[in-house]
Amino acid sequence: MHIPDGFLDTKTWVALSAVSTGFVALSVVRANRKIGEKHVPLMGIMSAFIFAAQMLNFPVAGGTSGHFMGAVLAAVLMGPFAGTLIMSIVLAVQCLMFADGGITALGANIFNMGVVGSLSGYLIYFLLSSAIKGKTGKLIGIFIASWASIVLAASACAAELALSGTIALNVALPAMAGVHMIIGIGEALITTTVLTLILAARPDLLELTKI
Amino acid sequence: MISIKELVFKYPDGHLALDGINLSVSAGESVGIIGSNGAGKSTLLLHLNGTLRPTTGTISISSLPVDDRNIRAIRRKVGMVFQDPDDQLFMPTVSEDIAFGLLNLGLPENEVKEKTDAILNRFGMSAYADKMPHHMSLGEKKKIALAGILVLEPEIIVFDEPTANLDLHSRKDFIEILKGLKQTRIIASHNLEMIARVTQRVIVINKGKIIADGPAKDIVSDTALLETNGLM
Amino acid sequence: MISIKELVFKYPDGHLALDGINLSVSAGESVGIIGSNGAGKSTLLLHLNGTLRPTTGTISISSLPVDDRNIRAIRRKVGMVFQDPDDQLFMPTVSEDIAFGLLNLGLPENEVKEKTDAILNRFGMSAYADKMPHHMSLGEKKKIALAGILVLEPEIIVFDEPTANLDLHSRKDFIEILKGLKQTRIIASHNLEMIARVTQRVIVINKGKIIADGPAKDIVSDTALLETNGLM
Amino acid sequence: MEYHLIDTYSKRDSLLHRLDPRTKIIVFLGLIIMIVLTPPKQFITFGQYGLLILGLVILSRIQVWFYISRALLVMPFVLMIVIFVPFLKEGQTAFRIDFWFIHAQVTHEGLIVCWNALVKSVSSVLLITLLVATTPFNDILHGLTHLRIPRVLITMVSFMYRYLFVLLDETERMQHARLSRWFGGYIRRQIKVIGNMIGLLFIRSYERSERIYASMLARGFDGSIRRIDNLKFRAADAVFAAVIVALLTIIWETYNL
Repeated sequence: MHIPDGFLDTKTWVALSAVSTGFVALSVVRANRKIGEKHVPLMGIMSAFIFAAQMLNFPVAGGTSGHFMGAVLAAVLMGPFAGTLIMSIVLAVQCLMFADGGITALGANIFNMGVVGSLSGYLIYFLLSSAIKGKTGKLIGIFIASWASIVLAASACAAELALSGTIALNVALPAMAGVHMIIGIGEALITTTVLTLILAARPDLLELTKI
Repeated sequence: MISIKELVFKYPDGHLALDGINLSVSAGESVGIIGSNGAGKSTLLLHLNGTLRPTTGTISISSLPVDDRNIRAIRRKVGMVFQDPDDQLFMPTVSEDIAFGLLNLGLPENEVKEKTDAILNRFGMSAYADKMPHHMSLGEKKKIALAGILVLEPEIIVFDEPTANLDLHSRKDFIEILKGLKQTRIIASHNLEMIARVTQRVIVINKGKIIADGPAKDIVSDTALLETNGLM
Repeated sequence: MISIKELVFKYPDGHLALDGINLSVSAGESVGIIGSNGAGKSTLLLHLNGTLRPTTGTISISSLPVDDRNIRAIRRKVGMVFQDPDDQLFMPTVSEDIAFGLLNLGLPENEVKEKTDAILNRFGMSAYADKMPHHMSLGEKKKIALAGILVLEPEIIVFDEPTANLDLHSRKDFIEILKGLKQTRIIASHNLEMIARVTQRVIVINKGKIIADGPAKDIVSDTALLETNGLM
Repeated sequence: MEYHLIDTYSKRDSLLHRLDPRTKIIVFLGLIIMIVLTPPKQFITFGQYGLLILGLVILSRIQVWFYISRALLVMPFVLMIVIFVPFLKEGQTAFRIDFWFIHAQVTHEGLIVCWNALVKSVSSVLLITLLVATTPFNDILHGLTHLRIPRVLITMVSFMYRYLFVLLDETERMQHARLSRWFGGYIRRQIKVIGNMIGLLFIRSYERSERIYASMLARGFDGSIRRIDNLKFRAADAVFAAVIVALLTIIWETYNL
């Protein structure tokens, strides 16, 4: 889902760079206001954690494999804006070190995974876990939120490629959304298992200061 | 049992970790591998169950060459106990962790449960079945990690630094367990005292090469050899 | 120098880690703290620079009580070398890591650079200045972690398992460094041999209590004492 | 894990290595943007960019195979486009494929989209690679600090970069341990196991961050991290930037013709 340079036209990447810069700036302001001394190393370690967790591939049907994205997990553990920051940094470092995603497309990639993925996922989780009480609500919430975050991020990616005239929407959207509806199940199962483990081992870690 | 011929391993960055290892181990032997940090001990161990594959050279376990075709059979024969049990115990509870390998073998659930209970009982740890490994002491975690391997009934068990970081009490305890095992054992460590107590044969490696191979008591008392290889 | 009176510490989960510790250490002493895993060694160390605070009891360093008002002065006086150097070397390069504490003291940049260069030179590690800790061996990381503390010129240095996981060569090297230090040293470990070589006085703790306190050679040779406290 | 390939090159010495990271960040970013903004049919211009990149590669004195292997990293995405677009894009037929059961037409418009994506993504990867292969990551961070990237972000990246390798090693060891008791099959359980591993990795990472925080406090950490850097604009930086700007102006002039 990491768009390289050259796949988006000028109006699209410029606009998305502006939008993402806005969200990142907003997150930075919120972080500066709420971040405690203790969060200084924590936020960096969490970015490394998401990056490392993304290295664990799981098999998807047909010999292909997917990997964990982690936007919803980061948002639920650290707060939605922290999720945006963490995903932005992971994407920026992946772009620089692994040539995963382009520089001019960085804004679009941050928008898809860091903004759409993290914020929409958090919103869904928040609504569902408030509506259904207790552990069940949290687990159902994170399952649906993680699945949706993948599908929404992939759809946003398809829409951007279509707006740029690279692939027609009627091809890109069904293809991207369809594949990611399956990959999303993997994301949802993984994220739910992670939350179950944390609830059992260190439930206090769900009560960290949220940004 | 284990037969390694001219094993050379180069990491992708060009670092030559193993430089022509030849080694055979017979069934039931207990072999210590000693060498300083970075000598190539862990790299060698990871070849024994096919986690790493030779750059050149061959390895076979009970006459089966270690390759993609045999990998499942190899992993059944060779159990690995890693240095840090936190790397090995990733299931939420002790009993789930021990069941992990058994379920992967496709055993039916009642049999899995029986075997899990039996091994916990043998280690005197039945009370730990539903505990989370995360909250246990290092010595307890080490035992559970070993139990998760033993329950699979491997023919060979490979240990990487089995007593590192253990306090003396847990170390004694674990050494007794190591001595009581009947399987072929390969034990890598830089703790000479432990190696002397649990193995009959010792191999010294340095810079990816086997420098010496002989009876444990001869090697451990050969101060000149140990000193030149950074072991004293 | 260090004076601890009736120190009791309970973790938030209710676990009683320290149960009435009384201890005084004079300037220039080198004191070993031995005890099995979970005896309370690390908990005690974390009280010495105010990272943890007593549930009841008092601690003072050079007559300064350890409290929020004095915390900066306390941390200047007490340097801590943690067990895992990866937890301590958090800056991207060696020289930036050593500079971290100096810059926090408010020293001007040229002085920071001078001191950083001098300490690296003293450890024979000038070539490492721009290296990433990730590319270094455990022994090298341990030395850099110590350099980052020594450069702050503390009066007391606290070590948690300074030689854990080191191979014999690096261990020897580090023991020589430990012996050469002039500062008051508190060294927690369950490695009796190392403790016997680098300290004059040894304290045995078990279940949060001081069981024995005496000259190193007496304690280390008292097999009955060591055995009842899980150290042999 | 052997993820530090890039660092092996950043400590070498060449004209490009010696430049101030700020110069390189601005010049390379500018170049990438120029290339991305160039209309796809300016074939000569792309050829000129190619020569410029080649020149920079020669200046950097890094092996060519390294570049080629890096450029291949974008291939999966490029391939996805190459497979679909030429056939699906409507427009003038360029040629037809009639092979066995495949009967498809490839359009000029489709080929242009492919070319555009391919040439730009590959050029961009080459330039990004050149930047990170000639600049230690830490210097890039110092450069970005001076270029007004918020400190929170720089600190996060700095910690991330330091501990990424530590966590990747942890992940790899867990992966080895998992595979040594893995005998195949059972996708659903495998996903659950990965979930548990990630959960454990999170708890371990959190606990590590607590230990790091304690060690920071022990050395007088008060909430802000102070750093010194040795960044200096030199004459070489000015000359380098001027030459690149001049070359770009020439390229720009020729394409306006």
